[in-house]
Amino acid sequence: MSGADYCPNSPEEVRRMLDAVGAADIDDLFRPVSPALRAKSFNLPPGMSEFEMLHRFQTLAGRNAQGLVHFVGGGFHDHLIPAVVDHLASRPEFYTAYTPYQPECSQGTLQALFEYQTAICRLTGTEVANASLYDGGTALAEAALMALRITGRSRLVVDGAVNPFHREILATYLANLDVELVEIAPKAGMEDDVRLRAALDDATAAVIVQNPDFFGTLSDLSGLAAEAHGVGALLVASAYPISLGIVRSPGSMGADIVVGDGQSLGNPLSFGGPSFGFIAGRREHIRNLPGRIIGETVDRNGTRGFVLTLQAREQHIKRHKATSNICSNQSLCALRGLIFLSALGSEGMAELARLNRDKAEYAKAVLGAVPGVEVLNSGFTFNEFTVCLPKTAEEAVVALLRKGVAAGVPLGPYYPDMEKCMVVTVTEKRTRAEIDTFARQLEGALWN
Amino acid sequence: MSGADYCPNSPEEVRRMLDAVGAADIDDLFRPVSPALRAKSFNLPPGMSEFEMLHRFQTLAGRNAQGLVHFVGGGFHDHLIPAVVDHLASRPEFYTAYTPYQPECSQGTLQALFEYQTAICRLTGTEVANASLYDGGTALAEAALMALRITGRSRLVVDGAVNPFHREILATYLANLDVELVEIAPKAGMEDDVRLRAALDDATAAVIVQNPDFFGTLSDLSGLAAEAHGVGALLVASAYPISLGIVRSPGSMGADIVVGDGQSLGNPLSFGGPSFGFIAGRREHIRNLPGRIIGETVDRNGTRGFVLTLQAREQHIKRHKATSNICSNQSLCALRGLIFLSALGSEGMAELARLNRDKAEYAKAVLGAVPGVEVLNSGFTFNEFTVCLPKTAEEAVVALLRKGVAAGVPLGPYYPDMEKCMVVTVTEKRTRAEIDTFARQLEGALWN
Amino acid sequence: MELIFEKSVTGRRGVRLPAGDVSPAPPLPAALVRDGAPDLPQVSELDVVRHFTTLSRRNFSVDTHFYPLGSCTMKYNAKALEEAAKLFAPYHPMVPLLPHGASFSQGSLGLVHGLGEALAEITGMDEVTCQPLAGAHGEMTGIMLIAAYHEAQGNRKKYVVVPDSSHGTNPASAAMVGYEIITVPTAPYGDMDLEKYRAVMTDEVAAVMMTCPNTLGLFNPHIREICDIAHDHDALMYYDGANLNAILGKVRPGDVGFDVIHVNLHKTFGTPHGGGGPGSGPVGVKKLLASYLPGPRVVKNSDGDYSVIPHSHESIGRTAGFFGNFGVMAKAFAYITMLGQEGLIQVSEQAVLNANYIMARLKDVYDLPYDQTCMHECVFSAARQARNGVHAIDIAKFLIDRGFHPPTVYFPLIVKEAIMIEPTETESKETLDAFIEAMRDAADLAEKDPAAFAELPRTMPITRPDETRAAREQNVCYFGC
Amino acid sequence: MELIFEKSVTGRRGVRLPAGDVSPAPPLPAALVRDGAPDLPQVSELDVVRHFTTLSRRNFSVDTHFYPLGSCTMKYNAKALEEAAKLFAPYHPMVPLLPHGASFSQGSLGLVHGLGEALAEITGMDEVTCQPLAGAHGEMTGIMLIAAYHEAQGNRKKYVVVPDSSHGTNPASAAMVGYEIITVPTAPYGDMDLEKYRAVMTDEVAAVMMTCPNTLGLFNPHIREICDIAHDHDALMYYDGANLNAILGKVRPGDVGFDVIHVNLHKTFGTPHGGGGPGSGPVGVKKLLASYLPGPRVVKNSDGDYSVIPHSHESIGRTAGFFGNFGVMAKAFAYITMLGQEGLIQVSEQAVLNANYIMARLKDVYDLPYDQTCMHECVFSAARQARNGVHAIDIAKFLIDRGFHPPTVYFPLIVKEAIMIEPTETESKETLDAFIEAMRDAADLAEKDPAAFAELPRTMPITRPDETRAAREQNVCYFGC
Repeated sequence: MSGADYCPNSPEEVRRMLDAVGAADIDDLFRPVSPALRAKSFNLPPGMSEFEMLHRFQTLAGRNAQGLVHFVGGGFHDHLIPAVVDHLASRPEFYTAYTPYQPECSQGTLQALFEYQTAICRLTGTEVANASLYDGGTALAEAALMALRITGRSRLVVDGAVNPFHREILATYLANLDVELVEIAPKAGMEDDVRLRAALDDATAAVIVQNPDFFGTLSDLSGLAAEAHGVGALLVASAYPISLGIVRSPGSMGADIVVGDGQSLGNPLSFGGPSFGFIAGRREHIRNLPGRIIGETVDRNGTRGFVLTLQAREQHIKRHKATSNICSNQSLCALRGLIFLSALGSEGMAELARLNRDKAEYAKAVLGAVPGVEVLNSGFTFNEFTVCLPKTAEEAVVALLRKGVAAGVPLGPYYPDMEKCMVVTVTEKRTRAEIDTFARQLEGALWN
Repeated sequence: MSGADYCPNSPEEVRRMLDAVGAADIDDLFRPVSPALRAKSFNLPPGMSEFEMLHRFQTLAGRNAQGLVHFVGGGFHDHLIPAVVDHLASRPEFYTAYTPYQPECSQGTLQALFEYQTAICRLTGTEVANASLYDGGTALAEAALMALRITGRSRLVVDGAVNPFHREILATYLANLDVELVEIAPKAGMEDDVRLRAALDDATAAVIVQNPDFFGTLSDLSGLAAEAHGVGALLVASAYPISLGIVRSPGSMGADIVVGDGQSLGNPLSFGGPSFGFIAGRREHIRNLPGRIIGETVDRNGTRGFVLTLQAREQHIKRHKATSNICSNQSLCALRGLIFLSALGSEGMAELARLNRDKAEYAKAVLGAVPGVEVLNSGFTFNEFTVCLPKTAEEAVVALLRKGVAAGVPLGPYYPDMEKCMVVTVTEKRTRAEIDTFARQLEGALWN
Repeated sequence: MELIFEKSVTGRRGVRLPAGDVSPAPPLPAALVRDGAPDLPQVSELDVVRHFTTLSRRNFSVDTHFYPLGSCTMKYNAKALEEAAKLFAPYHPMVPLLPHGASFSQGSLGLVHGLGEALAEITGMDEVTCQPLAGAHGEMTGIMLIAAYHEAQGNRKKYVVVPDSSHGTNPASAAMVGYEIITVPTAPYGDMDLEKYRAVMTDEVAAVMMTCPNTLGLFNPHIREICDIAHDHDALMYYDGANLNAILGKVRPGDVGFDVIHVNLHKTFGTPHGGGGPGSGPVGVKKLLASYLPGPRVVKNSDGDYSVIPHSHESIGRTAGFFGNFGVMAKAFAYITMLGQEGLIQVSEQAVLNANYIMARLKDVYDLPYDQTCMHECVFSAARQARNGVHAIDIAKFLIDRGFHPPTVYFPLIVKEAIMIEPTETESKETLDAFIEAMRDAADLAEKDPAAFAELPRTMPITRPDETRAAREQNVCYFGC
Repeated sequence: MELIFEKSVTGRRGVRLPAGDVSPAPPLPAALVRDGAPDLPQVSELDVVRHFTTLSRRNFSVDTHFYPLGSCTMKYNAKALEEAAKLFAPYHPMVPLLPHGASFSQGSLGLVHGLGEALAEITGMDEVTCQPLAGAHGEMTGIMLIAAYHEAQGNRKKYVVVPDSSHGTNPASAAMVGYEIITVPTAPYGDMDLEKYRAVMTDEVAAVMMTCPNTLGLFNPHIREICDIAHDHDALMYYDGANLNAILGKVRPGDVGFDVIHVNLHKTFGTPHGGGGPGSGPVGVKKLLASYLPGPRVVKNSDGDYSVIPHSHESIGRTAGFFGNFGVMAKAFAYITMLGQEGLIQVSEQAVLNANYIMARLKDVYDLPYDQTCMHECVFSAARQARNGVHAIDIAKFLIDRGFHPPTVYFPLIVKEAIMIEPTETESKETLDAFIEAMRDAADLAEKDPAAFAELPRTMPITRPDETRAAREQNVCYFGC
């Protein structure tokens, strides 16, 4: 038999509906489409049942390498996900719901997103957050645009130690706009804001940094924030939410806009998406926040309720004058983030962050003890750090991949002078035994 | 840190609750338990997080052979399960609900079980069904007890072609009761009720058969039913629900009580459970049905509602005079059965049954063509049949297991004179390629 | 709400099946073939999804509501347990029963064995079978074991003794095995009357079935004496494990003299109730009963591998198809694995604290027939409210409108207008306080406006149904059956 | 209902983490360390479960309610899609970007490539990128491609032309890329005014963005001419894929002259909306734009394996982190795989039939500004009802109480009191009939008792909220932020 089509009406019902419409047959309904406009081709395979489809998908998934041990980040991280996250986010009342434009029948989504905004503000040390953006990279780009709007300036300084993919997205977003984007070459592995401070001037809308940076180094951003504010510029900081269990929040260091990718908060790797981007900042800038924002209010009986608010900033009202073109965001992923943060709670998040750092420090010591391997970071790190090898990182990574270990992200493609270095990520999922094996295999790859 | 305990109260709250109780500490509450009665040992490992537990369970599950191709039945069958079954039965409002003793807040479960009863009646050709029993074997035993109650007699005739596990359960249930259990040796593979008819007498409460029988053979039970009714005995028939998509229902053949295992209706193999037993029969016997029964009624506003009815038969009211001791049944599994039957619908069930039979007939032909292999069944079969080999079935099964094929259930352990034979099951999940491979491997095992 | 059958439209199709890859078989003969497709709902997949999703929303459940349900231990069912059980979904139970098949099922067999070992340690028993599929099934199995023992010993036994506070399954299960029942009343101090117990105990008693703490939530201080008396008469002691949550890590039935126990995995070990099942009722026994356990049995070999052995010739035989409700067992084993020694002790301690807290906070407004420190549950009486015409069932319906599943009412039978409350350890003080407030409001309303209860509940899909009509009409199958 | 933050109790713990297996690291210096744990909810796992389960029940959703939501294609989201996507949950997107890493990700890369190929065939385009994460993101990407093209050609372009009936994202996306917007009004016959269109078209126009059928559900018979005119000015034609469900297998935008298209996988291809996202907005282009597509690109080698190549030097760069919202893409590919050629044709046919059926059954009671055969949606006006003071929004709220999500109201902007209805193909005649009945009842009530609407809805957790207050107070974060 043919595939599924999820069209419920029986031939008899179709007949009765055609009669009601006054059409002879279905083709009759497509009369407005003249033959000349009809599809020239529609060459797709025949359909199949869900069982056959799933069998095919299992085969497809099976063509990926199974059980790789991940020491790679690059913006996505292999973290634990409590069972409650999947169970609750799988409620069809959440995942098959529409955008909550009709507040009365959408209080579930609306309240959850209000709670999400609150959780993001508290985690990042900010006052207002939106209800999510697409991902960490696009959130960084939106933050840059937001800073341009707020300051009315057109120059942006971006730290070269920001995730290269995110810098690329930023450049793409800005390419057609009248903006000067100044990228400052990083001092890899060092906490050093001198270069960035030096690049600031009173035409600068914002300085854009990442903490921990792409090499894993943590910085105190307060000095940079003060300096930026001194010239009327904003500090935009991209943060890794898991680190915020123990690391001082960007907001408390003076960042004006905080963004990041929420994948680590309860969203699976899923080959790169969906995750969510968060953006948060100062109350005074709320009207310049892109995307949806949920606000608290009351109904006519005085009952607390939540609504999409400040919609006049949005594209469906403001059209080409909107703060952003964003319409669909990543609600369900943000919900997963909220459930994750609620399930772990204050102490859980602190403990999770400590576990990450403990394991990374262990790995740093063990890998650093491999002959010829040098840990680049002079400053403090969270769960990522950079090692430099006696040969190209590419060679080492290829050798270890064949042994089932994704050893790290080689820096050569992004920083041409660093082809012997790679960034290693160590999350709470990595066991001491895995780290030890990794070190042994790295030694083997380097010296055999 | 230690494991999960799911005890929410903080130390501070525990303190306040102890104060309210007037206890100095928790130990105070266990004062009624004198030291002499305290546990002598409680030697369990320390706890762990869900992540560590799941990792351990994955390792454990990994110790089972992966990807065996199943041609074995034995009462459980490897059938497809539509995704909707898992999704809907995973609604916590179903699976974390209690027994629906409070009808107002249990209409979901109650209506679903009423629908389940209806579906079972229609599938089996009966008038009343209960809301489930434990499994197919215990349902058969309960049917026997029910027949004893209805007829007031104490002799049971059971066909030796009934699933041997079910016959064993029956014998266990009857062991301490004053009942004569007569087991009739089967004519394996033949449709032949002469032996059973001959065993009937006017002391017989019931004759108990299975259709298709353990060897796979389908029988027209009408003659046997008429003969049983002629001497005032009942016909108890165990049925395989998937077969009922095309096979004439036991009820329409004259069976008075129809039972079976519902695993094949949307319940995973899960190493043997949970599944559910169904029991259904004539309206006149409703008060002798064991277990819970859902009835339709109205509330005081005339709104239709559903309730547990005829509870006076049950143990929580009638105590030792109850029709059965059953309390918990297999509600959630029965719900899965109902969702399965609803998702497939009339045509889907007919098509599913045809698919099973088509594949089994193909396998019969292909296996029958292997030199030395003989198909035992002279009668019609559904999706199981018996093949006899030139060597013991045990040898063949062992050889094929090592190749990843669970070839069939050897009959030697259950029928000592049939050690060269085995029952082969072919469900809709088996592909033509798998069947061909099986035949090739069987030939190899027999002749190399 | 419409039945799924009422949503059926001729010709509508739901889930599609794979295409066939073999030729159609020749048809069955008329005598064997069904007269047309079975008359099931003809609905779309979306119809199915909407119907059952909507139905589910007409239920209370642990995930949505507090169930202070006496003797039923409706604790939180951790989501990780569901994940644990799913890992074993694809494994066929016949595999280890095939020749040399055990080596293909070492994981599943290891789980069966590991759970049995853990339960033996928890209950103080020597051997465990996980085959029984629910508590009552376990009870029946346990009594069968006792019967087999007595028969092997040549003992002539006729009776099983139960206290009048016992669960109905106790006498019903004993009756299933052919025993007559002797019921012992409860003494004013809340435990089985010791003197009356002594009086009924003869050499014809096969077993005494008890739960301890009993259904009043009271721990019987004479429990060892009761066991000794039974043993003096060659009667065996049966422990109904329904209340085991009260004593985890504190008391082991095996230590105090019990010979057999069944355990409700779906109560004490955190597996969900499923709207009435599946449960799982493993049975633990002392050595003297081990050889009677049903088969197949899973044993651990000296090399650490697991084998399946058929039951011994002395065994009662088989009580269920395979190895028990394995999926439920997997969840319980996951639960025990996560909680570990300390976690399980926490369970009983917090369960008992929660029950005593509720008792302390309600005993001024409801009668408390047995005013003692309780274990995991407490039993009030609505006798005071009944004098105003407000019965336990009315209070139950009041609670529904307040968002609480009612406590167990009218059980145990020995308490008039009984309201039996077991909060479990997984509920927080805040939830208990909200429940206490609702219970106090009910008591208050019973004073001020007793007539108001007749209309309750108001917030549910139906209000009180006509149960008499249901029993009279016996409409148990939608039109057309 | 309380916020999860309001349920917080100091010291309460939820999910537990694994024990550490390495020694604790020395602490971070004060300047880098957080001042105490983050102020998140301190709740138990059961608190979390009850809170979010209860919250979910305060939503409408496709699985519980019909969403006749114009321009949003809220069709049934098959459960099998969820299972399909889960299969890819563990795979890290960096792996194929590592040296020689593609060979470790052949399955995922194959899916990305396969979906792209299928979408190219469905839309009549030559190449597809799945990187854009939502429809608007796809629009922006598409306009960036056009901008890159014009820049490479040395074209000086300044404007993007949109009809006044267009989705708000169209002008917003064009503005993000720095273009100014020219809006063309709709003619009385329901399509973009052809003469006015001609009038605005100059060589400074970079692109024309259209959807066809447009947001009135009308198929523009002049669409090819419109494309030709644009091309005559070196402007490229952008197709907004929001309404693609109407024409699957019937019309391919690529065939009629469009150069770029974005597709909403969460509309046309059956992936769930998630309460507002994640969506996925793949972009298809004709050959002339292929070299500008963002990277990384997945290509199929001659040996059938897949490689990842960085974007070309001409490329616009990168629009998102990795390969797109892969989980959503997996669902869409599963959907296309299940439906196949015939199933997808069924989709558009039945969607159009359902919309015309609703139009036919309601046009006597609601004004129908453009009375023609519609495609997948139809747009009524509540102007007649508004004369009694009953506005489109009032009818929307009436429908909520009847168990229907309201249609889209007040859009398109060109219809006064617009009520825009898109039933989709997955809804049955019975559901449509029930909705039609509710719509007719609303019209009836608007005649008989217009004042009654002010009180609606009554059956929801809240009635109409004070949106002005929300915008004024800007309370967007619970106390303490």
